[in-house]
This record gives sequence, C-alpha cells and structure tokens, in this order.
Amino acid sequence: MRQRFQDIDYLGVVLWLLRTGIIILVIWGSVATIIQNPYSSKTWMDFIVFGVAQGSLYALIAIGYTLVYGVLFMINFAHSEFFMSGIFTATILLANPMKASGFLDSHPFVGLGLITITAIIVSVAIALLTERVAYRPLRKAPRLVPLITAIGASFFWQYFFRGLFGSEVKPFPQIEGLIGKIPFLGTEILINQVVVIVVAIIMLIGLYIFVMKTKIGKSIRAVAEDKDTAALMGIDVDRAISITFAMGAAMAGIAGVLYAMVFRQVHFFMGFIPGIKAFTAAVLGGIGSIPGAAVGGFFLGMFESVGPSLFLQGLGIPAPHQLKDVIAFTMLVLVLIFRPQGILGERLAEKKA
Amino acid sequence: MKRFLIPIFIILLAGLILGACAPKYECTDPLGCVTYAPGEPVRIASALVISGPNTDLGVDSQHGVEIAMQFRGQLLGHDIELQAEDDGCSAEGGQTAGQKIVSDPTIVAVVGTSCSGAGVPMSEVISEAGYVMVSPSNTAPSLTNPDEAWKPGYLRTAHNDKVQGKAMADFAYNELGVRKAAAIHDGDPYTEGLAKVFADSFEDLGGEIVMFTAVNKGDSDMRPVLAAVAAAGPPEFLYYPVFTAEGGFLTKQAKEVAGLENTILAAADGMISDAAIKAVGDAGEGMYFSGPDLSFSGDIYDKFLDAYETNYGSMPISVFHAHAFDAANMIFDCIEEIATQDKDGTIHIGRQALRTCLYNTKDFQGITGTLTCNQYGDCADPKISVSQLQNGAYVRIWP
Amino acid sequence: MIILSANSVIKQFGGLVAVNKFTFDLLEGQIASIIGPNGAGKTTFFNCITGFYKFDEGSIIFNGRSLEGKSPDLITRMGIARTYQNIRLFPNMTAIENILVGLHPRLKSFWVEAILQTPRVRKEEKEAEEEANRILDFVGLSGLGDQLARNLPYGAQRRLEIARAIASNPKLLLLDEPTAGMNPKESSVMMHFIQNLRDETGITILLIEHDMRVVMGISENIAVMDFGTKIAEGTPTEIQTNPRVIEAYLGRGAAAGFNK
Amino acid sequence: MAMLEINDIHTYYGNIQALRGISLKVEQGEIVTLIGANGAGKTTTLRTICGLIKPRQGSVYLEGENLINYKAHEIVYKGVAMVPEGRGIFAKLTVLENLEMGAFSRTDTKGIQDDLEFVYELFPRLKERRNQVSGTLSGGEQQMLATARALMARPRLLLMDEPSMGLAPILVEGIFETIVQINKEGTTILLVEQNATMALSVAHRGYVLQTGEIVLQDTAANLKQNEMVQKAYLGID
Amino acid sequence: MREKQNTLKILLKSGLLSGVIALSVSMIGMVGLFSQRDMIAGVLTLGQLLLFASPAAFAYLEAVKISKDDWRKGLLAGLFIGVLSAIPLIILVIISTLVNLRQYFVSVSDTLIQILTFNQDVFLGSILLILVMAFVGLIAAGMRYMPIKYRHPIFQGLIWTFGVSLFSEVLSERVRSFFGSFITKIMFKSRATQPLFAIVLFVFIAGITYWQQGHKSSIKDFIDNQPPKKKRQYQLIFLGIGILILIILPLILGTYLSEVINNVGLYILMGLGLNIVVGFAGLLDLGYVAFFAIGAYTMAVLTSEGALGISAFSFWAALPFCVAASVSAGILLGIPVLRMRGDYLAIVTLGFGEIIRIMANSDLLKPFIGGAQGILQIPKPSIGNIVLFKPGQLYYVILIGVLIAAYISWRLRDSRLGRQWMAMREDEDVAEAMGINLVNTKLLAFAIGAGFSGLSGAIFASKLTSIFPHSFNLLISINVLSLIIVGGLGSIPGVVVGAAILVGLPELLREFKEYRLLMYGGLLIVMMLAKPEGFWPSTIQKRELHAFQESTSGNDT
Repeated sequence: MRQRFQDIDYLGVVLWLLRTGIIILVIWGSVATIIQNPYSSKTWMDFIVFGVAQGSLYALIAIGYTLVYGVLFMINFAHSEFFMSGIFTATILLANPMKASGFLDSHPFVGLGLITITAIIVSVAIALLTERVAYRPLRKAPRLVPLITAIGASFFWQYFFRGLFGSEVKPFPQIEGLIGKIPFLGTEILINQVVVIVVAIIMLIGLYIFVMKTKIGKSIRAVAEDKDTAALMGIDVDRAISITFAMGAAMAGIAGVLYAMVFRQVHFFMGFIPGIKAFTAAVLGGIGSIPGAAVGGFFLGMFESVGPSLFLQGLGIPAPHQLKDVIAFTMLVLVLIFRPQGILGERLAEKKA
Repeated sequence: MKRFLIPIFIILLAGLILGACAPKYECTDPLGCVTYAPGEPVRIASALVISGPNTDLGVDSQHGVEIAMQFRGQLLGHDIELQAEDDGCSAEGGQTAGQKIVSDPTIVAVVGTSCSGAGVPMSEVISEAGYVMVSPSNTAPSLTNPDEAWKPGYLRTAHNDKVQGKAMADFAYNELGVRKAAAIHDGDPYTEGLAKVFADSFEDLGGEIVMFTAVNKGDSDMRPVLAAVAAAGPPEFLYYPVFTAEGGFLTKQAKEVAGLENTILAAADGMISDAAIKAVGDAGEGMYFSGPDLSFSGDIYDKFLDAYETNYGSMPISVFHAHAFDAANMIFDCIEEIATQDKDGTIHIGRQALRTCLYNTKDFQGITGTLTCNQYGDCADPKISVSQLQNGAYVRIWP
Repeated sequence: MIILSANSVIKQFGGLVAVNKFTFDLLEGQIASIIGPNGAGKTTFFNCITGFYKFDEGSIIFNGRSLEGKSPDLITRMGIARTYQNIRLFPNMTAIENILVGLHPRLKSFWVEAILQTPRVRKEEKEAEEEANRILDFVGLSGLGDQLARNLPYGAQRRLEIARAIASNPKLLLLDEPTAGMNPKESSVMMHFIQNLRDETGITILLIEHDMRVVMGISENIAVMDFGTKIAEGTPTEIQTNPRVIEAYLGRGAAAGFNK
Repeated sequence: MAMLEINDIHTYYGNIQALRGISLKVEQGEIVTLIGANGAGKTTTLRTICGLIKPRQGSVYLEGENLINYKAHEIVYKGVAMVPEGRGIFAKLTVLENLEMGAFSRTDTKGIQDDLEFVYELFPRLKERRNQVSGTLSGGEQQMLATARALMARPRLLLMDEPSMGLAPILVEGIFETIVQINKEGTTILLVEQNATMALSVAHRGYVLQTGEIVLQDTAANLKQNEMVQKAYLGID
Repeated sequence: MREKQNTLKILLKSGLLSGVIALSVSMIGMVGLFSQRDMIAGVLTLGQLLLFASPAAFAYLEAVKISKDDWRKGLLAGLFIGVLSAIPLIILVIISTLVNLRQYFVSVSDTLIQILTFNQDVFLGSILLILVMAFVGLIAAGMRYMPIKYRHPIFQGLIWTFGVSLFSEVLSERVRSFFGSFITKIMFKSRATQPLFAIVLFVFIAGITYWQQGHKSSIKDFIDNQPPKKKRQYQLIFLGIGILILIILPLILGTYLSEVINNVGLYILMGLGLNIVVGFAGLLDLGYVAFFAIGAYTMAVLTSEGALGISAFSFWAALPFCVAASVSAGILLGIPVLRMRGDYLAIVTLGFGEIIRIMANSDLLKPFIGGAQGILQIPKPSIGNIVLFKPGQLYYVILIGVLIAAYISWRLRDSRLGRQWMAMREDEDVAEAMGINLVNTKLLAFAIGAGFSGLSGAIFASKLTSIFPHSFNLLISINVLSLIIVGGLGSIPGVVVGAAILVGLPELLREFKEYRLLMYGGLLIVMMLAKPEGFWPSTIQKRELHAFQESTSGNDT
C-alpha cells in the first residue's frame, strides 16, 4: 500500500495544478479584458512600446548580472549601484552644470556624449574597485560569502553616493532634439524611447559579437568555464574577470544615461528596483547567457507593461498596476517551472548525474 | 571573554558604592513626576524620521523644535535640552524610539512622530509609561479615533487627513468645476489614505472617479498606469498625493501620455519642496498642490524663518516645521503652567498634570493658526490651502 | 534468476541517441561489465537504471518491477546502489557520516521523534553508528571514520564510495570505473576487493571499466557498447576474440596484451 | 643548460605537505615520464611547474630562468604548455575556439595559421569537427583537442598529465604515437602517466614518485627492468 | 614577493590611499556630522576620530611590514604616510576656497572646511593639518615598536575608552538608573565621557590588562584541569549561572535595552529558521520575510480588536494558527521551487517575498488585511490578567520561543534528518541516489524554517500592536541572511552572535543616522574578508573553509 502511494508523483500533480491554475487565470483575465475592451488598439500599442523601452533598460542592466554570473557564479548584488553611480555622478557634475551654462542646449549631442563617457568611467571605476576589494580575495570562498560582501557593497555605495551628492531627487535636464514623438504603426512613440530601444539593441548585439568573436571575448568565455585551464593558456584570469566586470558596468553606465534621458531624474536609490528587475530578467532569460539576458529583459518589460491591463483588469482587480511585480514574478515562476534553466539557459537538469 | 568581564564588574561595583546616596522626592501625581534640580536642563525628546528616504520631513520638524527651544531660552530658570530620536518612519522604529525615550525618566515630553505608522505603536508605549507626545505631522485619522489607535497622552498639531482630502475634492469640484477625476496612490499609508478620502469626498460631491489606482514605491515607468488612466476617462483632474520621486515621474510622464495632455494634475504636501519643484521641472508648471495653509504670517513666523536660515543655511523644505514649532511651544507653555518650583529652583512636573494641561489647550496662538485641542488630541487649526506651481514657485490660490 | 533486465532501452539527448535499443540481462549474484569507447553511452545507461535520466523507450525491470518513471531515491530503496566515475563523496563530511547517509534507507525514525529524543531514536542511532563502523571495517578503512572524506587518499575514497553504496543493503551495485586513475597494482587490489565483496555478500555487481585486466579478470559476463548499441556480449574470452570489439574498442595490440 | 630543472620543491595544500623536496631535470628534446601511485604528487609537480600552485620552498628553472615568481599565465609566455588531467577542454567553446585559446599567448597570425594546419594534420578528426562545440566530442577526441590546444602555444616544454586516463584501449596507443611524433618535431615533453608500461615505452628517462619524494630515477629502459617498478607499476608479479 | 619592490612606491601608494579614504569620509559628510558628537567631552569628537583613523591604521600596517629592528625607517614611514594623508584633504580645502563645491557635493560645507583647517585660514590650517596627521602617523607607527607587553594594554585601554565613549548614551542611562544622576554626571557629559573619567578608565583598563598578562590561567583552563566528575559539576554550575543571567537580564538592561534585546530575539528566531533552510539544507532563500509576514498577519487578523480582526482568539490561542499558516506557506512555496537550484531558487524566493509584501499592501486585499493602512489594535500577550506590556515582560515570551527553536534546531541537526540535509547540501544528486527523498527533505526544511519565522512574526505583530506592509520588505530577508552568514552558516550559536552584531549593534548606534547602512555595508565586507567562515562557525563551515584555505594557500607566497 505504502509502495503504491509512493509511486504517485504528487509533486507532478501539484505543479500541474499550479501551472494550469495560473494559465487559466491568465486566459480568463485576458478574455474578460478583451471582451470589456477598455483600451483602443493604439493604447495597446503604447503598452507594448512602453514595455519594450523599459525592457531594453532591464536588458542592458541584466547583461552585467549575467556576465559576472557566467564567469564567477555569483550574484553581483552591487551591480545596481554600478548603474546608479555613473549617471548620478554625471548628472551632478556634468549634466546640470552644462544645462545651467547653456552648453547642453547649444551642443546637445556633444553634451550627451560627455555625460555618457563620464557615466561609463565612473560606473567602471566603481565596479573595478568593488571587484578588487570585496570579491577577488573571496574568489574561492564558499559561495554565499561573496554574496554577502556584494550586499554589503551595495549598501555601501548607495549611502556613499547619498553622502556625496545628497538624498534629494535630482533632475536630469531634457536634451534638445530628443523631445517629441514620431509616428509608428498607427501610434506615436517618444523619440527618447526610440533612442533607448535602438541604443540598447546596438549595444546588446555589439557586446554579443565582442564576447563571441574577439580574442578577449573568447578568453572570458574560457575563464568562465575553467579558470585554471584558462591560466594554462596564458590568459590572465584576474584581468579577464576585471574586463568582465568592466563590460557589465559599462553597459550599466549606458543604461543609466538612457534611464536618465527617459525619466529625467536621478536619485541615490534609483538602482535598487531596476537592479532587482534586471536580475530577474537575467534569470528569466537563463542566467549566464547574453541573448538570454536580452530576451529576459524584453519579456519582463512587456509583462510589466501589458500584464496588469491585460490579465488583471478583466478580473475586476482594483489598482492592477500595483500588482505588476506580482505578475512579473509569477511569470518567472511559471517559466522556471516549465524550463528550470530559463528561456535561453543551458540545460542543467540533464547534466546532473 | 574574561578579560572583558572583570573590568565591567569592578566598574559596576565602584558605581554601586558611590551611588548609595541618591536623593529622593515626593510626588502626588498619579503618573509620577519629573524633577529637575537646579542647573539641570528640562529634557524633551523628539522622535522624527531623520534617516531613510523620508529624512527631509523629519529633519525639518526637528529644526522647528530646536528653534522653539532657542526662542524660549529657559523654562523656569532651566535650560532646555533635546534628545533627538529617529522614528525610522516605521512601526518598529517608532516602538523602539518610544522605548528608548520612556527608559529615560528625565524626559518630560515628546515631539513626534513624523510618520503615522510609527505613531501608532509609539503612542502606545508613551501612553503606557505615562508620558505625553505631540506629533507635528501624523495625519492618519485612526490616531485620534478612540475606537482605533488613540491612546491617552497622544496629541497632534497636524491636521487630520480627512480634512485635506476633503478640501482638495472641494477645490476640484467647486473651484475648478471638474466632474471627472482620477486618483493614484503609491501604497504608502499616508498617500493611500489621502487619495481615498479625496476620492470618497469627490464622489459625495457628485463627481465621478473614473479610476482609483496605485503604483509602487520605487517604480519609474509610470506610462502604463497613466495610459490606463487616460483610457478610463480621460479624467479632467488627476490627484496623486505621493512623494517627490514617484511624483516627479508621474508628472513628467503624464505630459507624454496621449489623452492626458489636458488633464489637470494635482499632488499634496508630500511634493511641496524645493526638490520637488526641481524634480517636476517644466512639466509641473500649473499643477496644484494641497497642503496645510502655508501662508503663516505674523512676526513670529518671520523671526522663525530668519532663525531657520541662520541656523541651517536654507529655508525649510517641508511644511511641518511650523507644526513642530507649535507642538514644542504648547508643551513649554504647559510646563510653565503646571510645574511647581522649590525655593532652590528645583522644579517638579506632574506627568498627569502635563497631559491634562495639553488636552485643555485652548486658543493657543501658534504659527499654524489658533490651536484648540479636543479630548482625543486633535489640536490642529485645520486650514488647508491649494497652491499652484507658477514659474517654478508655489503660489497660494485657494482659499 | 535474472535480477535486472533491460529491454531495447533508448535514451536521446536532443538529436543524439546516447543509448540505442540496448538490451541486457543480469543474473543474480553475477559480476558483469559493460565496456566500450568513451561516449558510447555506458554511463548514460547507468543513469537510466538509477532514475537520473528518464529513458525514452524500452523497459528496465528490476526484481520483477519496472523502473520506468521511478525517482532515484525510490530506486535506491528498491535495492540499487551506485558509485561514480569521478568520485562523488560528500567531501566535507567524515567517512562515518558518509556511510550514515548511505544507511539512510534502512533507518525508520521520524524527525519529530528526533526532537523528542525517544528511546527508539537513540537506539536506532546507536545501532546505525555501529553498523557504519562495521561497514567501514569491512572495506578496510578501520580507524579512518573521523577523517573528512576529502582528506582521504584516492584509493580510500574509492572504497568509501563503495562502502557508502553498500550501506543501503543493495541487491545490485553499479560501479562506474572503480579503478580509474589507479595504477596496475592498485587496480588489482580493487579487483580482488570487488570479487571479495560479491563472494561475501552475494550482491550482484555491474561494472563500467576501461582496465581490461580488471574486466577480464573478474567479469562473468561482458557487454560491449559502441554508439549506444550493444555490439557484443559474452564471456571474457569471447569478447577478446570478437573482431568487432577489437576493431571498435580494444585495438589489436591491446587485445593481444591482456593475457600476459 | 637543461630545458627544465627543478630543485628541492616543497609544496603544501594548506598544512598538508604534498611534495617533499622534488628535484628533477628534463633535457632539451627528451621525453621524461613521472610515474607513481595515486597521491604520490605527480600532478602537484606539474601544477607547481606551470605555476598553478606556488611551492613554499625550492626553484623551477626553465633554461636557466627561475619561474617561481611568475604567475601561471605568465609562464605560458615562457614556452611551457600543459595538457591538464581530465583534459580540461572548454566544453562550450568550439574546437577551433579551443585551439585559438591555446594560441592565446601568441600574436603571430601567420604562425598560428601554420600551426593550426599542423595540428589538423596531426589530428584530422579535429579538422572535421572544428566548428562543433567541443563538449559534444567523444573522450578520445577531447584528448586530441587538449593535446592539440597545448601545441598551439608552440611550447618548448609540454607537460602532459595522464593523457590516457579514461580512454578506450584502442585510443591509448594512438595517443602515445602522437606523443612520440610531437617530440620528434622538437618539443620536449614531461609526461605523467598511470599507464607506466606505455609511458616507459615512449620515454627516454623516468622518475618514480612515492609520497611526495623521488625514489628512483633512471633511463626508461632500465626502469622497465627494475624489479620494484615492475611489481608496483607494471603489474608484473 | 616577486622583485624587491620599491618601498617608497608602496608607501606612496598606501599614504595616498589613506588620504583618499580620509577625503571620502569627509566628502560624504561623516566628519562634519560626527564632529557635533563628542567622544570625550571637549577633547575629542567622533569626527576627528574618523578623520584620523585611516592614517593611523595605514601607518601602523606599513610599520608592521618593516622589520622590527629598523625602527627609524618605520617611524619615518608613519610620518610620511601621515603627511601624504593630509594632501588630498588640503587639495579639497584649497579647491573649496576657489569654487563653491557645495553645489555639487552637499557635504562639503563651511563647517567641514573649518574642521579640516582647525578654524584657521587656508595656509595655516593646511600646515596644522599636515602636522597633526604626521603626528598621528608617527604615533601609530611608534605603537608597533612598543614591546607587546605595553602595546597590548594600551590597545585594550583605547578600545575600552572609545567603546564606552561611543556607547555613552546608552551607558549613561543605565548608570543613572542604577547609581543616580550624581555618578552619571561624573562619568558622562551629555553623550560623551567626561575627560577625567576617560583617563581613569583608560588607566584602569590598561592597568588591569597589564596585570593580567602575568596571570594567564583562565577559568576555562581551571575547569579543564578538574577531574571529569567535578568538571561536569562545574559545567552544570556555569549552565545554571547562564540560565540565571538569561532570566534576570531584563532587570539589568532596563526598558530600552530590553527592547533592543527583544528585537534581536525576533531576528534570532528568524535566523534559526533560515539557518535550517540555508545553513543545513543549502537552499538559498531570499524571500524569507514572507513567512514572517504571514505569521504576523495571521496573528493580526485572528486577534485584532479593530474592524478587520476576528478578535475571538487570545495571543496564545492564535499562536499555533500563525505557525501553521507559515508552515503551509513554506510548503506551498517549496513545491514550485523544488527543482530549481542555487540562484534560480534565490530569485524565485525573492520574488515570493515581494509578492507577499505587495499583496499585503494592495488595494485588492485591503478589505481583508487593511492594505497600506495595516491592521491596528492587536492585543499584547497576557498571562491571566497580566498583560505582558513592557519589553522586559515580552522578553520572556521571546526567550521561550528562541529556546524552543534552538532546541529543535539542535536536535534536528544531529538527527537523521539533519544528515539528510547535510548530504543534500553537499551534493543533491548523490543524496538522491542514497535513497533520500529530496521532495520531503526540502519541504521539511522550508516548512520548519517557515514555522520559526512565522512564530517570530506572530510575536512581532503582538509586540508592535499594529502592523503595516512596509515592515516586511526585502531588507529583512537580506538582514536575516547576512546575520546567519556573519555568525557562521549552519551554526546555532552563530545565529545569536550574528543577530547581536547585525541587529543589536546598529540599534545601539542609532545616532549614526543615514550613515548606518553605509557602515553596515562596510562592516559586512570587512567581516567577510576577515572571517569568511563567520564569527562562530559550525563544524562543517570550518571544514569548507579549510578547503578554501588549502586551495588558496598556494597563491599567498
């Protein structure tokens, strides 16, 4: 008797129920919403564009998580601070003075270029410093130890920059030439959103090519697989890891500039939530995979933007947008139940024994 | 370990011997007395949010208390000393700060807390220990509702949320003449409460709330929710009584979302600050802000602002500095009224007497108005005004 | 009596057929081997038996019960234990603790009893410890019980892994390259140990092995795998002379050299 | 001057001493083999030479230059390459990429191209599979790849750690043939092997390690005849 | 060392590094803010201490590298580092006279410049700063050349004096309640120690330490030398004393410190639970706060006397339901994440924690659990007619909870289930191949861990009498995880140590305000670098760390 009970895969049944439940809810909600038809097709299009724009930011930040994870197998919690530090510094020291002096209005793209370069430099510097001090000495320690130093570094940098530049919300100036909308497939999209999407896609593709095709990129992949053997090839492992951090941080720096361009305000705490979302995106796409980070980022952005209106509104849930993170995380669980390795991740399950 | 224990032991022992001759007093107050010997300062505490994201709110109020102390100089020949605590803007922070305060028997009264969430558990601690607290910025209705969170010993100089939400609804419906409105909150108890009261009052007046929705703290992409709001109405009037960061995003992005171009935007006192003006930038031009009446006038307020600028190098950021100033002065007045003084200058303050005196405050002339406390500690002179952002400055336009 | 019967087992990874219609019977009390080039699917077949992989087609019957769809822990409790090609002990646990984990399926106590410290738990724990020490002695590691598994010499780690496997009282023991990385002298010690183990306990043993001296020395039945399929099966002598096996696996020089 | 000269190396893992004063010498053009039981310190010796572990005491000279103060990746630039135990190929990289990594220390594009042709010639299987992800190669092919990759550094000294481990008998012979061929092309080889029979049949000289010490050294031919070696490592009773 | 490095270059590097650290501390406003806080009244402020900490530390460390006989060189190095440390600060001072730096860096105020220049003009101030820094460097370097016999007592004395000064706020309150305000005034002034008292304390501690050096025998040695039977007796006596101290602790500590201990206790309770999940079973859970929240909300809904509460339950009657609710949630969360590993698990649990918080805060559940307005009027626990209102009373409830949880943890760790967890943590696949049912084993870990957390949450709700969703944020999960790792993963006493350090200490250092988290972050990094195994490591953690050292020792020549 006992034997027979053991033979039933309870777990499978429960997971099946869970999956089915969520899917039924999603479908029910979507159908109900579509029947109620509260939004015009233009609004739906807007939701999608908003989602893609937000998703491309997530993707850029997620790259940093995924690169570092791929090489060191650690969650770099401080990555969100690399994102914040660059643009926060550039805003205070460069963007706002340039706006005040009128330079930014007369030479918007030169100014933006300078801001971007500064942001990247600061982000990369903070990343390298963090790696050197908080991670490198612990590279072979039990895995949770660098996780804790990463959390520590995250707090440290947040409040360091708060002390440096203050706790107020700082405005980021509007860049001339990026104001306005352009028509697109029956709707209008903001120019700055177009810029975000285009830049993000270029950066993602560029980075992918860099990692896959160049010698440095390949050496990073080699280090990711086996540090000792990589050293035997003549690869300086420490340097490769530093480059990895620098690349991730540079992407985060660029993401910071794009963020500031779109949202036009910066704050010492601004990294926290995008950081968590980007990390979620990295896992959703399959952590360790660059295309995965990109796909995960776009998916997450879409879920957040379209989800509340599509899935929840029809169910009559009050304040659905408050629950967008619930949707995002539920989707994450759902994806991971189907594919434990993420959308584009490598199959871990079959490798185990 | 032993290395550490021995010195502790010896110190304790030495202290015990020396301390055997501590003096004693007599007191008839049911809640006990605080006694200050000559030369000892009268100690009050503040429990305001001075760390974390809402720092501005609390620091400002703390400065208000400090200036009140400075103006008063001495109480019955004693200096005044402030013990500044942090309420952390959270329930647990409020409780801990409260316990810290009540562990010090030389503290006679408390100005605090900043946040309503911290006020609930703290009022309980303060009340139980027989102390008294006056909050400069708790606005949650429950705090002065004896069926909910009110405890004896709790008072406030801040207005009840019910007043502000109602005033804003009144302004929108009657003054601006809008009939379709929407409200957004960010899950903060203050914000949520205010938005709710606004929505209810607006509907009571006969208006239509096309959407009552929420965002999360820390969100930056508000476009989806704004698009949903636009699609629901679009409303003529959008009220989001949130704080600077989220408010900045909402304001700027509202201008970019199709359908909301002509919607009137409005926020509350959480966004009345220099930082908020900078954060909303051009997008905030013309938007409305509800808040306690800022048009404090009179000599005292001018003197207050002078002192503020001299002491802290800037003008006050949020509005509750004035409420804190009044709260401190109410306490000082009562101490002067009920304290008994010995010949050598020693003063005794009965805790129950102090409470009673504060609850009986009537027609107290503060910079926030004329304050009269009810039996549950609501002392504010509920003047709410609406200002508009014009050319980067708040201009009071109503009433 | 047939204790394990695999019938046309197929296991695919994506497009790659790792095990292709593999059929193999194992008699109770036998020592049998599977040999074949690297990547021929030997370890994959082990993983199919132990439940780590769900095979796609065919059947594996153990002791009259199908193993299809069973989870690894259940299969272990049915009486199959295994070791790994690259030793997988619990490196930060002591030798005794490793064996105690191996004993797990034989213990009955419920965790609530452990909190309450019922006499039954105490008795069982004490017996388990004694049994673990007995097994440790049996595999020749007496006195090393308190050593961390990670700090044991290589040969001892192999033995400890086998000790941990037999602690669950299995009917069938799967050994994945037990002499890998050993020199001839060490291999022959291990070979005798395996033989001994079978003789004393009667456990059926299935080996994967590259060392032909060991394979030919102790196996009673040998299956040869290549590209997932069985290309030959038989006694050592049959295998050594099988031309297909020589061509695919042994090589001419090697085939000639075993009987030295 | 000897190609490689190690003097009195003492290496520790934590507080456990793995090598107790190893000294050995490899002359230009030789194949030298290290044989010994598991845990005798063979792999540790190789890892010490290529800089993955730093000894507490002792020196490693490559053509008169002390390597002790160089990091592993710097030593590669001095002309030392290693085929690690268990092959250590980069499973997610393609065969070609693996080979490129082998040539990481070099900048002469032309030379690399030539060497690529050379290793393809040596291992035609690799050429067929050059764009395949190397994790999907069979064990024998992986061993070929690991060897080829090490050759891509165009080393003067090649360290090989158990090249025949876990390989089917039929492949083992091939590997040793390759070793001889590589050596003929002018590369000096230090070989660590379990399969002492094969190792001694290709090597010029050999050292026998026991618990971190060298107990015997001689020409390969003499070692084959040595009674102790026969008993312990050749399986001849 | 590779080549013999140029000593001057090293000194230059560490001198400037020290200067940059001093500059950072100043520019982020710590020096300015803490200059208002006296350590020793009228003599030393905390700001000054911070400013001088980095040259002192670097000078000492560099001097340690220089051989003992070469004391002239060592002192010179200290001097050099001191001077170099001043340079970045002087540059800051000079720039600030030319540009209004405050529009960029909010903390570079006039006050800061005044502190840095000792209220003198730029030129004189800079020279003074150099001199003072050089002096600090010299003294610090000099300490190294002092015989250990004297150095050790001096260090002890300094640590004690600074420690007492740092905690003077809390200490003075205790001193006052025990010995009256007269004594307090002798010892403390406002929030600082009186100079005379500081000197006495320093001399006293240094003296005792010096005297102790001659009398090495400690209590532990004494007991170890006893025959086994007596040893057991002594152990029992010490256990008895320990229990007694635990019982009378609130009386010694007073209201505020009892409150702090209570908060620590709640975290210990959570830590013990998470320790089972992460420490024993190796399942990284970043959403642990969820169970705390569920326990708290269950308590609130069942007992609240407000509109939302059922109010039919007493604290004690509700407690089992709270634990049961958390346990069920633990199992419910456990099921979908069973097959996820490592960091996938981490992010999904993090998501779960956030989902719970957002749902609690949402308008959707507002009619049931109050949304943002939370649940009010939760009664405190009571025994008979006595309401356990004061922290000193609630302490016992928490103490009992902690003791039970610790006992269960301890029993389970050494049981068959504990071995299952350990094996699973080491190697999941092999554990499964050993016949361990991973599903049950994991779910049990989640469930028991969640149960402790739920208990903690239930007490929390009752202690606070009102709960709001924002009390259940991610920071709590992170805090609990940090504390078990800082204490030593898998170690039961480690949880207590970790909670004391990461919860108790920051609570006592409230006055550091906005720099609390900065220091918390820095502290986490430093502690992990110094003690990666934690402060009270478990056996298995020690073993793992040993492996870590073995694998790294090769590189540290």
